Amino acid sequence: MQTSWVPFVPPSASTLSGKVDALYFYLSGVTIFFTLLISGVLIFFVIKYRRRTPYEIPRPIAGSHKLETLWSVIPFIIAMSMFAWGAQLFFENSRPPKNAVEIYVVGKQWMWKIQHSTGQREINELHVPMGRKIKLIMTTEDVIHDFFIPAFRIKTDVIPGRYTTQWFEATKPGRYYLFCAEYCGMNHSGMIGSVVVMDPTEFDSWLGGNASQQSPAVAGQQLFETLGCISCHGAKGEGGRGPALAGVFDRQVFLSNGQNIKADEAYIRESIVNPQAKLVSGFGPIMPTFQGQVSEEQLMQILAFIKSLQIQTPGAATSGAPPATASPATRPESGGR
Amino acid sequence: METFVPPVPSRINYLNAQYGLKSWLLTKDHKRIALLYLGSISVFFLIGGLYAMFIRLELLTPQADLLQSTTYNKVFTQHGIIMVFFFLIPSIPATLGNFLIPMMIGAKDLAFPRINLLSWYIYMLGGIVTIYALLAGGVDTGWTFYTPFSTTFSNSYVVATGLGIFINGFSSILTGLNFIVTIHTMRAPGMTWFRLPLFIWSHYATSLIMILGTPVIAITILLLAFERLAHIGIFDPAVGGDPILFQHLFWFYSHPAVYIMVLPGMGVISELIANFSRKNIFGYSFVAFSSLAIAVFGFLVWGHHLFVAGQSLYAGMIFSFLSFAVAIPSAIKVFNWTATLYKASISYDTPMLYALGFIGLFTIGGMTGLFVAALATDVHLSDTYFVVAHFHYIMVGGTLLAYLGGLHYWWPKISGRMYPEGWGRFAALIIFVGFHLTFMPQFILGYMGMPRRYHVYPPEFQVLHVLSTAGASILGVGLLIPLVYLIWSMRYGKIAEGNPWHLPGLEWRTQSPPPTENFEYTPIVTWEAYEFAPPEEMQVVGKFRNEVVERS
Amino acid sequence: MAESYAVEHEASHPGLQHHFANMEQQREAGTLGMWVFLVTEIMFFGGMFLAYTLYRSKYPEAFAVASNHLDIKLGAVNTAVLILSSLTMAMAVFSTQIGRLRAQVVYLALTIVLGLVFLGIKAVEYHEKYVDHLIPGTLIPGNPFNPHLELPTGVSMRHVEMFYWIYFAMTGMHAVHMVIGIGIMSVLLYFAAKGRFSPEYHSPVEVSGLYWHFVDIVWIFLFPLLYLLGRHLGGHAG
Amino acid sequence: MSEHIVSRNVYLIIFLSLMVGTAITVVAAFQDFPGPMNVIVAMTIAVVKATLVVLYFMHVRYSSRLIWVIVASALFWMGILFALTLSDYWTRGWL
Repeated sequence: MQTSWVPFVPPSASTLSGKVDALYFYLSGVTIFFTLLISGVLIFFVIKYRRRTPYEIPRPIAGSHKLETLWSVIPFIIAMSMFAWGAQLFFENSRPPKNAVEIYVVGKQWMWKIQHSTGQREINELHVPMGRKIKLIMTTEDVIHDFFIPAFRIKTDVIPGRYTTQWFEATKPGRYYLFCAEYCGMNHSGMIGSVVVMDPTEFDSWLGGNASQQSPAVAGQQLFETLGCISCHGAKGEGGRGPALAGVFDRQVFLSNGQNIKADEAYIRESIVNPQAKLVSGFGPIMPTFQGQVSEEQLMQILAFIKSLQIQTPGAATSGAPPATASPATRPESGGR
Repeated sequence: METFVPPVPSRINYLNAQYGLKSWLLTKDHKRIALLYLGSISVFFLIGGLYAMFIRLELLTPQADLLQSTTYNKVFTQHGIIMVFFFLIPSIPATLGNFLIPMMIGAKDLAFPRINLLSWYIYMLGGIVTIYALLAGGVDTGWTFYTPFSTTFSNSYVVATGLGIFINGFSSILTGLNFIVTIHTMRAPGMTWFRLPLFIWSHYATSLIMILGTPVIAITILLLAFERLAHIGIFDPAVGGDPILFQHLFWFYSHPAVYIMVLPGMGVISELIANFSRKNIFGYSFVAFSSLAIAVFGFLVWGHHLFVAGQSLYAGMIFSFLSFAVAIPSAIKVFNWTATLYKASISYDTPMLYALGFIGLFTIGGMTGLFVAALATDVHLSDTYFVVAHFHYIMVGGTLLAYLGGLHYWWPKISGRMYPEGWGRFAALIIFVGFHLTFMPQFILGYMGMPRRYHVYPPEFQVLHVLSTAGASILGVGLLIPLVYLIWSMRYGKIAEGNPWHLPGLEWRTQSPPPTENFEYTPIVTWEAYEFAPPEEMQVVGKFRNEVVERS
Repeated sequence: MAESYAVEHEASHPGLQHHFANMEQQREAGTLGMWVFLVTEIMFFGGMFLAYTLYRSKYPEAFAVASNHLDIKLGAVNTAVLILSSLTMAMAVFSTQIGRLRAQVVYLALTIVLGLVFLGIKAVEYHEKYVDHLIPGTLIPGNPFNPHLELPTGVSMRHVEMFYWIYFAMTGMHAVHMVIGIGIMSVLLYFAAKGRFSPEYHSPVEVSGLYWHFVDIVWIFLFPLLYLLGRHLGGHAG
Repeated sequence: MSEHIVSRNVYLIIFLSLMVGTAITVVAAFQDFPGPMNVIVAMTIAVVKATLVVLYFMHVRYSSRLIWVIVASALFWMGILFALTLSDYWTRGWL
């Protein structure tokens, strides 16, 4: 495994890691400064004002509002600088960029199952190209796990029954640790793997080397047919008794309760397992729930298929008006109320 | 200095007023109940310490050689459960608090002596149920009991352990309730709120957390147990439940619980700093109100345990902001303690060494809390050894050191005997060194990415783990020394006078050990907190007896 | 009050405990203690109310269907019974305060009877749920959750089950409090019959009354939340 | 602190108000109000009823300020539990 040239710091291999390190060094500096300051003053006082005669009574000092204000306000300002820095970095990194390559991750006691959008599958290993933005869409079949890559300074819990995401852009080729960081039972400490950062060209040939596998979107299309989704949503997601799905992903949806919501991964997942929760305006509550009837991997395949439908309707994203095939329920983001 | 003759203490005190097992098991005297607690939490501390020893030994090597994974998971879980629920939470309040709150405010007892005894029995019952669960097969969910692992996937004694914690919660609630009512209604004449020792203020704040937080963990554990028993889901996503709701409810109590542990410690430190430097606390009201501020703010920050747990981005930001805000009252305390030492008369007695150690360790523990309150660094640090090191600095470096310091300070009052001073200082030093060596390497491990609750780890982490284990051995030895000499001193220690340190607090103005009703007469307080006077003015027969005579 | 400078122990009243200076201080401590205890009770129920709020907002249809299957008549009658018992409790305290000790005994007995009536009606309701297979999970072995409800499309039986789980958790916990309350009342009744309480010493009656009223208040919230919300969507009801 | 004895008539009036409140809330439950109004109506009535019980049956109206503070703080902490937990759930969808 790679190590860092700075002592006590893990290898730094993503666009984020250097920024987190900078904040870490700032926090460490402040901590060391105050610890030394207080210990120093403490030791100085303890020596200087040691008891000299058994019953001496020093003159009482009541306190000082000036000092109290000073040592409330200064720490507060320092604390706020830390908060702002940390929050800004977190906020920036919590929103995956639109053009990121998507990789599906399913955790399970005690392994990581990973599938690339081309269909390539891996277990406990994640191959990624250097210099490309990668978005992980993650869930688990059983308990809560946590996908932690120290070299990238990222970590997010993987939660049953919903999707969590995180993204990164690797900057240095090499092999790095992948840990499960949320205690998940017996073999928790065995649920480790590695992330292999490769040169983009090398990665593409690695990805092409096993191209025989079915891509998630194609598998999702088959499920879409066998589960009978096509009878209401149409074979190409053009809609019918159910709302149109083509082009719906990542756009605002107008709900029957008068609200708008963005059709992200979480919304699409919820609409499959709990369809009545957020009904699209203009459609009745006629869809059955699929909770417990499709596995997490199948859900991800259906999701991949629905997302792929967006690409098949070119013009929808740029025209600003709803595509002809889309139902009145989908509106461009600017049209939301 | 003029000499004075200390009055001959009455030979009847709370220890020898009655004899026999029954006189202890049915006692309603808060001082005896405090001793019952002292004995039982020490047993639990030893059990928890034993588990810690196994953890550190296993982590000496990167492979699993001493313990297999299932055993290791049980060991760290049980270390956490025993230490948190059965040692740290009751440690200072139920022993020192129980013993001293009535004495410090000039009362004969707590407001509800029977409830006080009941709370000890409930504590024991909870402890026995938990011990049963541990002996029957143990529990492997981590002390946090995260669902759905704890409800559906774990094959261990989750329900029995949960029941133990549930029962134990009531003991905590009753203690808090008793303290609040006592501090409100039982203060001696003249003992106004701003004459109260800071120990009382911090226990008042602690009690608030106990009564407001504990019921929530009780109902949460109950729901969890039912979910596990009857396969119905509040928290299980398989039936539409939400595991994050469990985490919210759990941390609504368990984060403030950290303040249940450390606030009484801060109260002890305020006493030690003031009394061993013979100075009133600098900025008394700021220190007093910062305790209340910590109790209130402590309830607003639990979400910082959920930054990477799938909590909404915006909630994360709110919780991060509030977590930084709670740092301020703690900082105020540290600065005021330090300022108290200015132009003081500082002695180097054992309790003071613990107090000085506390300030240093608490500073590091508190400041490293900022790393995990800041969102971006918390993403990297949460669930790593950094967190482990951080909360051990607060709980061991904070609470345990304060507890030991307080125990030494009030030992003459509790036992009527002095502890051996030389050994005391020696042990304090060993503990301080051992503690740093144990937990400092864990900060580094954490930033390097070592996740917690791993017993098998990549080999490059080994050097730091070996250092940590070495430190733990020193710490372990350091903790055994006081155990030995305190027991020894109960029989062979120098007899303590009523006020061996020559201090103004009410608890020192009666004989050592105190009589059953604490004071011969109800004291009338005419002095401020930490108002130092020549020794003869702070005697057992001080001015208050005369005043009583005058008034009756 | 503590500031009253009462130094000598008043030996006047047999109800005074040794560590209190006087009856006033003892009464104050008792009342305060009960209020602090009620705060813990509020937080205890608070956790369940939170779970209810969350899941109701998540699965409104399922909750409406499930809620409409509860017996609103029994629920309303029980609400009335409990409010009436609160009145008799208040009157018991009142009678003690003004020294009408016979009335005090009668009111306490009435309170107990009304409490029992409440529990009886609750038992009838629970039994109906048992017969209809509406008891969630495997709480009752051999009688799994398997109701014959007509569910609107898309409403998962699992979410209906969750409503019933919350229903049983909340009403069950409330019933446990009722049982404890009746126990306390019985002890009070015993001592009241022996003439222990008087206008000078009525604090136990008063403090127990606080507890009783609190249990009443919990029900005042449970009734609309569990039985009523969703009634206006009556069409879905099975 | 001398205690206040609430008169019997007050108790009766409160009792009758509580019964009327119960009746109204049952009737209101069957009306289809727009939006979330049903919840708001039901909860308002429940809060009013609970307030009456607290103020009169539990004598808080005549109690010391300390009791008021205790009641208020219980509600405040319930508010914290609800507000901060729900702040998570309500903002999950935003990004």
